[in-house]
Amino acid sequence: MLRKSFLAALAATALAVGTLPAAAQETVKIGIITPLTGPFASTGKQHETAARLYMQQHGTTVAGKKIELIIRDDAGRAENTARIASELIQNDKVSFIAGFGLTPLAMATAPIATNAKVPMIVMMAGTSIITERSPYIVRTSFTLGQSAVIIADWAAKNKVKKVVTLVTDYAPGHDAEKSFVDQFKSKGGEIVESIRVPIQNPDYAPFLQRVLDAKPDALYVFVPSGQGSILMKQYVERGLDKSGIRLIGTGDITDDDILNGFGDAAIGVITAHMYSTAHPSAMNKEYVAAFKKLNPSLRPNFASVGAYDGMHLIYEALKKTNGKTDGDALIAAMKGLKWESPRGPISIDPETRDIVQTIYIRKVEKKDGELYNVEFESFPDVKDPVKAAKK
Amino acid sequence: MNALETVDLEKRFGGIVPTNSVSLRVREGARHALIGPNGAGKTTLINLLTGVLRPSKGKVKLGGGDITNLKPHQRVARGITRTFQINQLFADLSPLESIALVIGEREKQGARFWRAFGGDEAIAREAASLAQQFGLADVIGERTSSLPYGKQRQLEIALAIAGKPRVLLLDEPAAGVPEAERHEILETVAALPKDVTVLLIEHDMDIVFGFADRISVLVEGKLLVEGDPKEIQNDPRVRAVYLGEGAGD
Amino acid sequence: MSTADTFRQADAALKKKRAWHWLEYVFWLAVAATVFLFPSQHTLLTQIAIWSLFALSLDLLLGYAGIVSLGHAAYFGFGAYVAALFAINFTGEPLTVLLVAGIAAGLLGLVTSLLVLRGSDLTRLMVTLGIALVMYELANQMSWLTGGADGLTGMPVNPVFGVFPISFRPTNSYIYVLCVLFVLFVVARRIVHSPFGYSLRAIKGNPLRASSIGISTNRRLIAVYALGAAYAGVAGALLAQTTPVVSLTYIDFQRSADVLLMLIIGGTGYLYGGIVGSALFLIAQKFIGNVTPQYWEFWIGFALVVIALFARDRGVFSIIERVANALRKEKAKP
Amino acid sequence: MLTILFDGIAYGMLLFVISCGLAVTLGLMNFVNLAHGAFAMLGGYCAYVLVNFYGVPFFASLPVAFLFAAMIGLVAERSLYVHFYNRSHLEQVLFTIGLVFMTSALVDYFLGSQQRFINLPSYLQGRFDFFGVGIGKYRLLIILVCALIVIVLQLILGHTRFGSRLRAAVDDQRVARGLGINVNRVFALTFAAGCGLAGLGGALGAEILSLEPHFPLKFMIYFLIVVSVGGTSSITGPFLASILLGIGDVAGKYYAPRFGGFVIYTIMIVVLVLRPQGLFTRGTSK
Repeated sequence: MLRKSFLAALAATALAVGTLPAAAQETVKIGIITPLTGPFASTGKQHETAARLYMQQHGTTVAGKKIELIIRDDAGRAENTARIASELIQNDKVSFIAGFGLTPLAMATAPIATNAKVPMIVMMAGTSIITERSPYIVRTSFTLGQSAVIIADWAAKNKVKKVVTLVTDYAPGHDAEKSFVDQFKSKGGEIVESIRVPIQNPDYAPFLQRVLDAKPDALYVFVPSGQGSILMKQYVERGLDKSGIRLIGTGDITDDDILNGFGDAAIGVITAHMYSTAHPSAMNKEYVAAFKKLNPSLRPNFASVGAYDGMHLIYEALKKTNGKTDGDALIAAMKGLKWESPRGPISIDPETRDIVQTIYIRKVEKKDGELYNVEFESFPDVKDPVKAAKK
Repeated sequence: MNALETVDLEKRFGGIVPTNSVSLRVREGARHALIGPNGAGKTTLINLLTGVLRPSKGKVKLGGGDITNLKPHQRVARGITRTFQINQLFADLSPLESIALVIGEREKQGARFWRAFGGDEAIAREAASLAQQFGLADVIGERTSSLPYGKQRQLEIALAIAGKPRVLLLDEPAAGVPEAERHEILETVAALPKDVTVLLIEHDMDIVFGFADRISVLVEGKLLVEGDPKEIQNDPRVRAVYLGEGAGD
Repeated sequence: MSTADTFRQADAALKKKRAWHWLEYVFWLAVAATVFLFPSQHTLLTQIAIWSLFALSLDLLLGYAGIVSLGHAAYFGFGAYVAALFAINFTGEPLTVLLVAGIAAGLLGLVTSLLVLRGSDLTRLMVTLGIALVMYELANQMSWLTGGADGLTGMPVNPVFGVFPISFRPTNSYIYVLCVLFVLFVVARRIVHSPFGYSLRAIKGNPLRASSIGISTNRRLIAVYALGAAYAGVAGALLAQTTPVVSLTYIDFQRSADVLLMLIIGGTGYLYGGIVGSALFLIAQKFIGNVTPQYWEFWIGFALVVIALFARDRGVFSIIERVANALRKEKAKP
Repeated sequence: MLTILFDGIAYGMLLFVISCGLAVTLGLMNFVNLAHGAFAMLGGYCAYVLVNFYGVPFFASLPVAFLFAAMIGLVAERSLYVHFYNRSHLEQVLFTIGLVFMTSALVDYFLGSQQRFINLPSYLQGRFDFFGVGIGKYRLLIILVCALIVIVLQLILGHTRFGSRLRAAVDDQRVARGLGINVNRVFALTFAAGCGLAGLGGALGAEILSLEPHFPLKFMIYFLIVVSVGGTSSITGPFLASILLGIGDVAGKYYAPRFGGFVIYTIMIVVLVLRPQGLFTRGTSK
């Protein structure tokens, strides 16, 4: 058995040496590493569809260079993400690595990007500190702080005095909690209690019971996008919807991808986020239609625009450096870029390489049989508050 | 002085009492046999002597020392060991390895993790001669599980002897051995070193009277009588309770 | 045959058992050759080498002492966290870090062995599972120390002996991990062929007889359990050094299950099972994974059922087992 | 406070219905069936498909879920499990983990990886106040249905010929065979019934325990804890253990959210270490 693989390897090496890429036109490779299996598989599917959609619409050559997309599954496990990233850089010679469905996955890959000087586009993970982990990181998704601060302002302005916060006990959750609490208190609001729920948690009922007993005006919630449905189910089952406690939170809990599974009880939930499938712009309508054509079973959510705009960022950067794939030049080209995204006008903050975008307050409403987050208030050019506060 | 002694030894499992205040005395170098019908409590007694079972009451003494509270492996170190009626061997190891292992443990080299097993020439030499002595020389390297039953019985005894015990409990050494090969086992038993005290647990009368110089009869957990072969053979109580029924076979 | 002949024969048989078989030399030469033959696969090969060491640590327990475990990742993860925290707070010198991680995991093994070694196989499966779950919860709750669900990053890894840099260098990392694997393999091989190693096989073969020839079975099993835990801790430290994050996945049920499956695929009780099993498992996972990422689980499940059904004895990979038996028979013959 | 107790009992009852099959499989056949959760999942998805796609009323889907899971259990037992009865626990673990991986991947392929909910009829949703204690209607249903199942189980075990034969086989297979009891048939029927109960539990639990492809692995630990704490020699052991576990889990999360997980695992280890033999079998080690 060992002898056979020995011979096969020899043949492969000879072949590879024989066909050195002599093609005139150089190829620029983009490696997307995202969870296509495991508990966060829905994020991966959104990334893949959005990236393929962008290339379908904008062609596969930019500034004279042929673009090749390589999509790999890391099953949401950090050691896989790190291994695949170094393999893509080492073997496939990718010029960009992108994706990163969870904070630990981005944190694990940051040192690899720094060492290899390869731009790293974060299309999902929302913890503020990620962009500080490597000068080669640029984020096109969102930060928890952006949504949390806006919903805190809105709550303070709309007669919400006492709030209980309930977040999942991991980095994005801590960010969402801290930004909301600081902002809400600065506007005179009172935080009755801050509950943290373990990430490995099959049942929210006992925690919601605790909220019911605390009797706040509103319950502020952050849970990973996949968990929104079971939380909503048990929110209703606990009778919190009839108890006059309003449910507010970041857009993660009413994720467009699974909103329809919530049932009518979700109507009226107020959240703040940077993208809704029902965003009224013409560009978004066209985007949603094209997305549905490519993958009818999926409804584009905020993860999809993270990937779509990430691809746009890569194309624009290549245009500015007319095809040169030097890491530092690309990052410099990306800083300060402004463009119209399906979610609305967005730009890359030159100092923090993080995304600056409009955050919308939206309410869950039923439109021709389906539930949507209908936007009714917008706050343009919102920067990441956590980093802004540090300055 | 007695090589092995029990003082009012008792074992109670709820209502039943398989060992009922047994005071057994086995002299140095004796060829002592313990006989009794099935269910008389022989096996329980052996387990009490080897420490597998803890007694409800009474003491076990080895060479005068009290070993009642010692664990099985500690008692082996003090010099008491046993063979098993049903073979309890190391299937994957070869006879050579099994014997060398026992000698290694005896010489307190069992826990060494760096030296090579069998590297110590003295041990290898002793193991080889023991194998020779128990007629296992021709199968010395075979896996124990592949040995014929007779050879396995020989190995059973060889392992016990390899520990250089002061007291050896022989549990029906010829059990299951076909008629043709029985004489080999009996020769081995007879050839056991003189300085080893042997307590033979057996119900086959030919073997008992051919071997033992003292006999104790155990009935329903109690020692009925103890004496030399002649006394036992003619004792009416033994004849009635035990020999009487089995006189024919 | 005279006693002298028997002794010569016996001595030769014992020596032959210990000696390195030519097939083993070929095996390790082939392993060394992979450094040059598959330059593009070094990150995957590094992972295979680390899983091999981890599976080897379980083989010491399962293959040689018959101790079943469904939570061996507890020591792997503990070793990784200790390595990371030690490197961050004291020194990134890789070999010291490995040593500290090994000792820490070994101590944890020593302590938990008292819980594990009571009761039958079934109880041991459940207790080891329980221990791994408690360690997982500990790592998750103490996020101030272990980084919790986000993982622990920023572990410094100095060049080996100050000259041979390994961080972010897949080739050097692979050579480093291979050397550690080889050294620990040779040590394990020596221990397995020592009186202590044989007493383990005796205990596994027949615990009743083992105690009745003077072996204190509990002390020996505790010792090998601690040794296995230490080896697993070193494997965990190696993964921490070659991957920029130590996360909860180092200690979750998936890892304990995978290492058990790898070992059983490779076959237990001849030390090479762990290496062969992890290579087959990870290479299959990579290629099947690229073809149908979602349904990799189905094929590994199917492979397990087939192996469990058809590999008659001890569910080992029957082809490998037959090779191993041939290997053993050839040595055992005088 | 009483609500927590109420929720705990409902959760415990649900765990019991699912894991009592595992307790019998372990006790009767000394078989480590880690794939027990897969039968619960299959029952759950069967009810989900029936109610959400074919509009079958919720209550009608429960017996079908039971039969569906029981049928699959029977087929699996006769074709695959039967080869493993006298194999080592390790091989049984290997085989059943393989089954879990296969079923998870199949369900993921056909029914997607998101979490699924069964559309409950409106009168089962929401809660009402009962002397100030918030009672969830659905949880009340669970308690009633599970209580019914427990009673029926006791009756079958206690007062029917099949029950006595089953208990005899559990006590000692060899003696049972000696008495002319067709132990294999008792095995097959009991295994199937165990899987059916798990399927029913899976369908009932879709509301509380998340119904998704990784269900078997995620909840396997809970089922094993119930069996290890409750023992396999009778029905009352697992029943008390699951109630204890249910309340312990819910209360643990309510009062000490940060240490919920610890409570259960430590109970398991402590019980296993103190009574490794006693719990699994009545004193005699099988």
